Amino acid sequence: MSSEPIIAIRDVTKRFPGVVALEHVTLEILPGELHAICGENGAGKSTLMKILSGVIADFEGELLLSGKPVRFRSTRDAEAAGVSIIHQELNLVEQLSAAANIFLGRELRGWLGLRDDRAMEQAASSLLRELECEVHPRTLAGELRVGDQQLIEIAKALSLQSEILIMDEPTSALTEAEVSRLYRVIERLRKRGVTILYISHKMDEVFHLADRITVLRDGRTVKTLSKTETNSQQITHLMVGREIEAIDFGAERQTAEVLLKVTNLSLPWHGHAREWRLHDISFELRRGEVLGFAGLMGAGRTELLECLFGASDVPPQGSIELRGRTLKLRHPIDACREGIALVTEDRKRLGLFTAMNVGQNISLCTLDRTGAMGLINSSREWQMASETSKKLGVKTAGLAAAITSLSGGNQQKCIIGRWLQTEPQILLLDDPTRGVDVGAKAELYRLIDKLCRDGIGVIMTSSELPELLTVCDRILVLSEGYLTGSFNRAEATEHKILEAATMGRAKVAG
Amino acid sequence: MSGNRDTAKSFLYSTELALIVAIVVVVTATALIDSNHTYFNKPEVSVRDIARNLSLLGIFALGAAVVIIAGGIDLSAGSVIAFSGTVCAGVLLLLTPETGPAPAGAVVLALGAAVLSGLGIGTLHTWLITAVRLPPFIATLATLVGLRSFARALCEFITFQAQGSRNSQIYVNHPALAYLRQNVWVSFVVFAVLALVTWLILSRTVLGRHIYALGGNEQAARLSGIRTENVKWVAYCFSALTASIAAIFYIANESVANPVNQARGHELNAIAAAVVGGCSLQGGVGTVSGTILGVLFLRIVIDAVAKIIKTGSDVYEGLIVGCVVVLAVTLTQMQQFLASGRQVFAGVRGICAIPTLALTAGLIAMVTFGPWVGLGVGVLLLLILSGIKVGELSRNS
Amino acid sequence: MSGNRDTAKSFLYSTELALIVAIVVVVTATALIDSNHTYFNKPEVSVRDIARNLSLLGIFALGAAVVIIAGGIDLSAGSVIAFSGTVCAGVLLLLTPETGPAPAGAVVLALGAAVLSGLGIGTLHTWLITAVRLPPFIATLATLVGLRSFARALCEFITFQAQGSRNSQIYVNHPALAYLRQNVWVSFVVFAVLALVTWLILSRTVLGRHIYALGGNEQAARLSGIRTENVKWVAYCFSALTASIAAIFYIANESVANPVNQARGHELNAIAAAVVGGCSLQGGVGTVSGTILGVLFLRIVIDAVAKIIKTGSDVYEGLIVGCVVVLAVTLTQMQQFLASGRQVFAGVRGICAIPTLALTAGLIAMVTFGPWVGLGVGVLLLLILSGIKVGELSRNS
Amino acid sequence: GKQPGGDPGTPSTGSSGKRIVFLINTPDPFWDAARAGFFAGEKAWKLPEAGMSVTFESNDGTPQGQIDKLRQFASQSDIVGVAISPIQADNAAIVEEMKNLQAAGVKVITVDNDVNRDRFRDARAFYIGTNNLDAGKAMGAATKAILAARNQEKGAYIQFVGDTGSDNGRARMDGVKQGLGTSFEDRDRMADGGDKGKAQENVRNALTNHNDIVALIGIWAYNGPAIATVVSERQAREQVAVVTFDAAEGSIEAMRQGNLDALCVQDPYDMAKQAVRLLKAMYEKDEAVIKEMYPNQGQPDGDILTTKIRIVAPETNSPLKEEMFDKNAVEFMTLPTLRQWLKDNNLKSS
Ligand SMILES: Nc1ncnc2c1ncn2[C@@H]1O[C@H](COP(=O)(O)OP(=O)(O)OP(=O)(O)O)[C@@H](O)[C@H]1O
Ligand SMILES: Nc1ncnc2c1ncn2[C@@H]1O[C@H](COP(=O)(O)OP(=O)(O)OP(=O)(O)O)[C@@H](O)[C@H]1O
Ligand SMILES: [Mg+2]
Ligand SMILES: [Mg+2]
Repeated sequence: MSSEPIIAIRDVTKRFPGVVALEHVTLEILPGELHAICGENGAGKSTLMKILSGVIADFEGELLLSGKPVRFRSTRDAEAAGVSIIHQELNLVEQLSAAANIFLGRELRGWLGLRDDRAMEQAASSLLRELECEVHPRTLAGELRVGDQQLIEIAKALSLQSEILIMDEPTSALTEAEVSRLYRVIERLRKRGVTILYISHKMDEVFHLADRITVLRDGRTVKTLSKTETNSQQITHLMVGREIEAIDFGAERQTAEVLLKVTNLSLPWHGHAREWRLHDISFELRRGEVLGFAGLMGAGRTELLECLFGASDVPPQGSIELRGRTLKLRHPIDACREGIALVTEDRKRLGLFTAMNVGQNISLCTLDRTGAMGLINSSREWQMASETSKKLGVKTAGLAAAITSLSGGNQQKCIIGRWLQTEPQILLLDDPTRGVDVGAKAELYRLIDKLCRDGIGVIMTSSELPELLTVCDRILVLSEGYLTGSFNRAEATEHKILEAATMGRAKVAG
Repeated sequence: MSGNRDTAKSFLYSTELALIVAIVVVVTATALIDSNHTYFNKPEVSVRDIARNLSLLGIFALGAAVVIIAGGIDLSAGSVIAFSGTVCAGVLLLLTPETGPAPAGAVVLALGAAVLSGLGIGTLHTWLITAVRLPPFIATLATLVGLRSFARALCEFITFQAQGSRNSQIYVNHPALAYLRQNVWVSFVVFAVLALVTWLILSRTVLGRHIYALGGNEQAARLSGIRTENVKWVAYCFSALTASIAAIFYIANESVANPVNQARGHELNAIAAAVVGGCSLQGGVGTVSGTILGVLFLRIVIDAVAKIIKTGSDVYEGLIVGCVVVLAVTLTQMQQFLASGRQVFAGVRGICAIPTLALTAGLIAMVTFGPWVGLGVGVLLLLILSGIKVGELSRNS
Repeated sequence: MSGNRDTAKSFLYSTELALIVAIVVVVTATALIDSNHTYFNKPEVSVRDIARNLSLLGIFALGAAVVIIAGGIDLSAGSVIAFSGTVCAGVLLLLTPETGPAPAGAVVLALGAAVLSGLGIGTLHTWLITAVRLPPFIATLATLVGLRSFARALCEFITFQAQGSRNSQIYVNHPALAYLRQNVWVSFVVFAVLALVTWLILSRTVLGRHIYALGGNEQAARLSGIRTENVKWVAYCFSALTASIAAIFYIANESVANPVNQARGHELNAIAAAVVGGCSLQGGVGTVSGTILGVLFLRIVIDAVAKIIKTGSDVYEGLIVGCVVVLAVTLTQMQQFLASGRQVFAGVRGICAIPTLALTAGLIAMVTFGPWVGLGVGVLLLLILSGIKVGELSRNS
Repeated sequence: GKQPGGDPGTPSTGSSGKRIVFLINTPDPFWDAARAGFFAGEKAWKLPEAGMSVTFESNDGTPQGQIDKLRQFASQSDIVGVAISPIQADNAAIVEEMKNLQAAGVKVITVDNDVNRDRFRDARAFYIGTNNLDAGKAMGAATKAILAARNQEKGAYIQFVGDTGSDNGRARMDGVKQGLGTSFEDRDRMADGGDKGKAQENVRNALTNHNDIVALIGIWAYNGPAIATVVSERQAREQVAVVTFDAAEGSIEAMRQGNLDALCVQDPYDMAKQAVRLLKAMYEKDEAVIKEMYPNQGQPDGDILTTKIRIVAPETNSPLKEEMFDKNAVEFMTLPTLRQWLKDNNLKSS
């Protein structure tokens, strides 16, 4: 590693009102390497990348690109200098086509400087082919599945042909199949000599891809190590600052009587080729059991949980029985009354109330328990909320703090706390650890384990198989809305599950 | 935000404080500049006049605020006032005997009819928004246009039934309404009570919290087991209800139900007041206290204009209200603004904005105080703003 | 959606088709019902009248549409018209010699001034929205209130300078403007050209793509390196510009610049037309063709009302426009509505909505066609809707 | 010419001394003329010497506007006299505020529009203006003569007005109806709410919808130009007679071009001028002047000063003749005379 760094970050500091996101960060990226950045939620990874890619223009410290000091005023400058980024959050215009999104801001011009849509569509389709993604460049981004949307983002970054590519948690919304595709793309890029900065909370990815790993904690660079001289334990230790002992979940956990019985659940999908979002699904959930749902992106896991929660906008067919009683769930409130709770997939969009403070976010579902006749007893509300946040160990400046000031993991804890306050019998977790760092993950696992021991049933989905394998007693596999497999802890392996997940409707039907 | 537990610190930066300061400033300024010093010489009169207008606007500004907090918008208030007013006066007219005023029962019926019409309109809005899925802006825009003309048709119909001739307004001379007109305290008490109730609901009840939740994030609210559609129902009914209560005082005050132009455009004053009072059109943010102060501020300013500019003040009223709204909203966002070191005149846009602003200010000064003052103001502002721009440029490089 | 890729299929479900059908229906209905069958007997007159109003509203409806597609809203059009009109007439007045009409140069200057004022206002809006960070609704609400009063003050100032007496309006009888008034084709051509240009920009240029992107997802647009603030600048300037062009035709048509109530409230017609034409207030969605059809539809309906209800039609105009807007927007969303098996009268809310709707319809029928018809309509509707409700209940359980 | 005594109507931040205020009902060129007359009155009756000044208040065309204005006046100690043109004769609230003003020692008179004389006569001391009903009758007679000259003995006519409910509008329209007699049908009274574009639309619709129209009658000032514009646009000049109230700039122009058959003009300039004189006299308790203006004060309708109305005909080939109208109520003149008079008083309209 003697060649001079292509990127050099010299004690960069970034302050946001209230928080110091980065503090004297110094970091060097060598040309052609894949450099992974690790850190807890809120460590400052995305902020650093935003500075590198010109999204954040005002910061202290200096930035050198292959020796020359640069200061990006906008993303345009960064792109001109050959830096492109895939942001952590999806940034697509749903009303525009895939091609339009890929070339947004860099539209190809043709005759008289008019827009040349055809050229863009051709270029887009070739890019998508490179990503092994069979989306027609004219389909509107809004009609795509989350996974494909993520791939559009990647294609967009690739279309720049820039020699520095930043990927901020590109796989957080992808499942194994798509991830492995992404790996192949990355391989090709590296052959092309592209320098890649890669952020992920998934250790296996980091160690599969990275040459060197830099760990950030609380906005400071802790250490930069080359993959060969370290292991995931050490990295996580550096990230969290303490040991995370891998305890064996579910050991001697007793599953009791049947809590929930779902038979022939089907969810029609109006005006779509695949006329069922979910088709003929039957399963049971016992007390003290963690039931996992695996599947590729768009397999229908979210829809399933929504059905169980009465939140699907079309009423499902089939029967849902709770303790032998058939439920009629028309609205989430019905499910709440029956003691069912759902922690939604998309925290920002479906969970948080950004205008409310931490306490109010936690207490929202249990307000009527604080006082009588629809009145709120503030002190009681606050007391309940503080108990919950203590129990879950939410790291916050106080209940009156803005929810947006918390890191992803802690926000997630608040939402889980919101539902635990309703003392549910069944807890539905839709991808609860998306974008949550290892430390917080471990705590969530422990929490789930504890809840089961207290005798509630948990159904969870996840885009990470290892997670399901560690946490779940049983794993059911969905594929294109069909139930294609069921394994208990003993027999479940990644291979079997992936096989079932990719089986698809054809094989089931035939 | 959501009304409860304002700590001392958060109050320091709150819209409320900014408004209180602004109000005090305006009042003292008026008291001093006004050559008659009416505020000193005839305090009771001034207070009464302001109180009257305050309550009249305030009553339905509360409704506007609730809808805005719930993440919606209600453009129809003005027309609802015209409509409910016509209903009220119409019922009264139909129940008035040949000789003498209508019996007490008739008055009660009339008021009841007005209130009911309000609730009906609220329900209609909710239906259009939740069942037909119209955007609130469109639904209430449609009623804004529709209800007024409906009220006119109704007015002609009723007067034809009662008096045999189609009239475009209905006079109300019933002693009860005259009493409302002559006793400002009634409308003020009604306003105070409504405000108190609204404050209670918003900051002390589950329903109130649900309103904030709905405004803050509708999907999340639904997934938290909130019957969002019913909450909307409450919000829009409340808004229309307050408007129809205001309608009663409107017709009492003008002693006529005049669907053609009664309260025309007043919905915008209400919305402006709510926004000045810190309600965010994104929803989920806003307080009753802020709204009340917003209304008070608006009325105080209008009163000040009338007191200071003695002649043709109404020509300038709109202009000044417009500027004030901008300034107020800007003021309440000042400290965020300063915190983020944003440029005021960024790029070419900024360069074009400078002469525009200077020209505007200059013209305003010119038409108000004559050509030379105008020229002076314009040039001065041009220099100042250019100075700022230069400063920003140098600061940047 | 975004203007490109209109395949035959997507057209089948498009707003455009729905509107074309609706327009044809209304026109034929009018032609038949209208007792003097004006559409048959005096086609050229009818066409000219409709063309005149179509272009007048259409010109600034295009501006409204662009702003809406860009994810904003412009409430100020009506006041911009009043203001630019006053500027235009004012300049002309100041340049008119004692004897005889003003020279051609003066006219050019006047028109130029009007257009410039429009661009200035657009810049002002952009500055308020991007630099001061006001929500577009508030920024343009402030100018809606402010500009009209500004225009009045300006009018009095100018007339005083020119004529020595303060007048509330400026009378324009310059042959050039008279020519505009007498030759509808001019305004129509201007409208057509503007529409063509707008269409080109929106659906064939990069700028247009950026406007849709801005409206669809502002953050994504910014992160894609689009200078969103400049795109906003274009949008708001275009809106104000179209309004000031419309202003020229307004004063030409009315042969007077009348800041007090010229084009008052017309901004809402423009917005309504755009929305009826398929522009979504969420932004990112809308087409020029749709907007044009929306305007045409609105004007056709108003014309139909006047032709069918011969006497006192102006009373009902608003009512019918309101209903039409609701129906049109509903119609264009029909197939989504049918796709999702949603209930029309869900829950208690629905039960309350039914009598409200019946009552409303009944009252409307009553004031239009007399008590008995009204009663009939009301009862009938009540029964039908209750039937629907029963159906839904049974379908559910 | 700008009159000395400063630029009238600029927002003066309060002048020392006493003020006489004129409050109109709704902004209109008609009142621009009145404003000129009002300030002419200030000069003519030497108010500055008496330590007095006049101010001219506009109003947004709503009762609420007038009520608020009157309240403002009541709260301002320097106002000694108010001349108001009530927007609604039967509006009890406006009357109340007028009475409050009187109670506070402020002199109140009505101009052009009066309160309902049967119920609220005591709300003002005097009235200056034209009798709109009589004006309407004269107008009707004139129209009848014009139609006769076009040898049309019967048919339907349409009247155009801002607000069919306004009192001056109603009075004028009823007057016209009486003046035209029963052989002509009052087909429709179309309101435009003060929107001049709408006013034109109304005329267009009238011409398309009714084929048997013989006369179009403008009731409010701006209706005249609106009618003339559309009639010439539709080449309907042979079909209909066009007459209108007031002499808006547009109406004068239209008559000059032969698109208008008759104007019925009031004299707001003189009304306002007289109002200043009267209020000054009342404030100074100058009984002589009051006596001169209201000779038979105390007798029924002794508190009413009716200024003459003028019937204006085009200079050439008009069937209207001076002897058609009674001398002491109507002043007959031709267009050039009127324009000369306007020029002399630096007016654009009347
Ligand atoms: N726009 C902003 N305004 C205020 N604070 C911010 C903003 N963006 C980030 N922060 C704060 O800066 C810190 C770093 O945020 P950042 O997003 O970089 O963390 P991260 O490492 O990306 O976390 P995650 O792994 O969850 O993405 C956090 O405390 C966050 O709350
Ligand atoms: N709003 C929507 N509009 C159209 N299709 C949708 C929508 N939401 C989900 N789908 C489709 O429904 C199917 C199931 O989607 P869903 O998000 O439930 O998959 P999933 O298994 O939950 O994947 P993940 O939870 O990882 O996103 C997918 O084909 C998806 O494209
Ligand atoms: Mg991040
Ligand atoms: Mg999902």
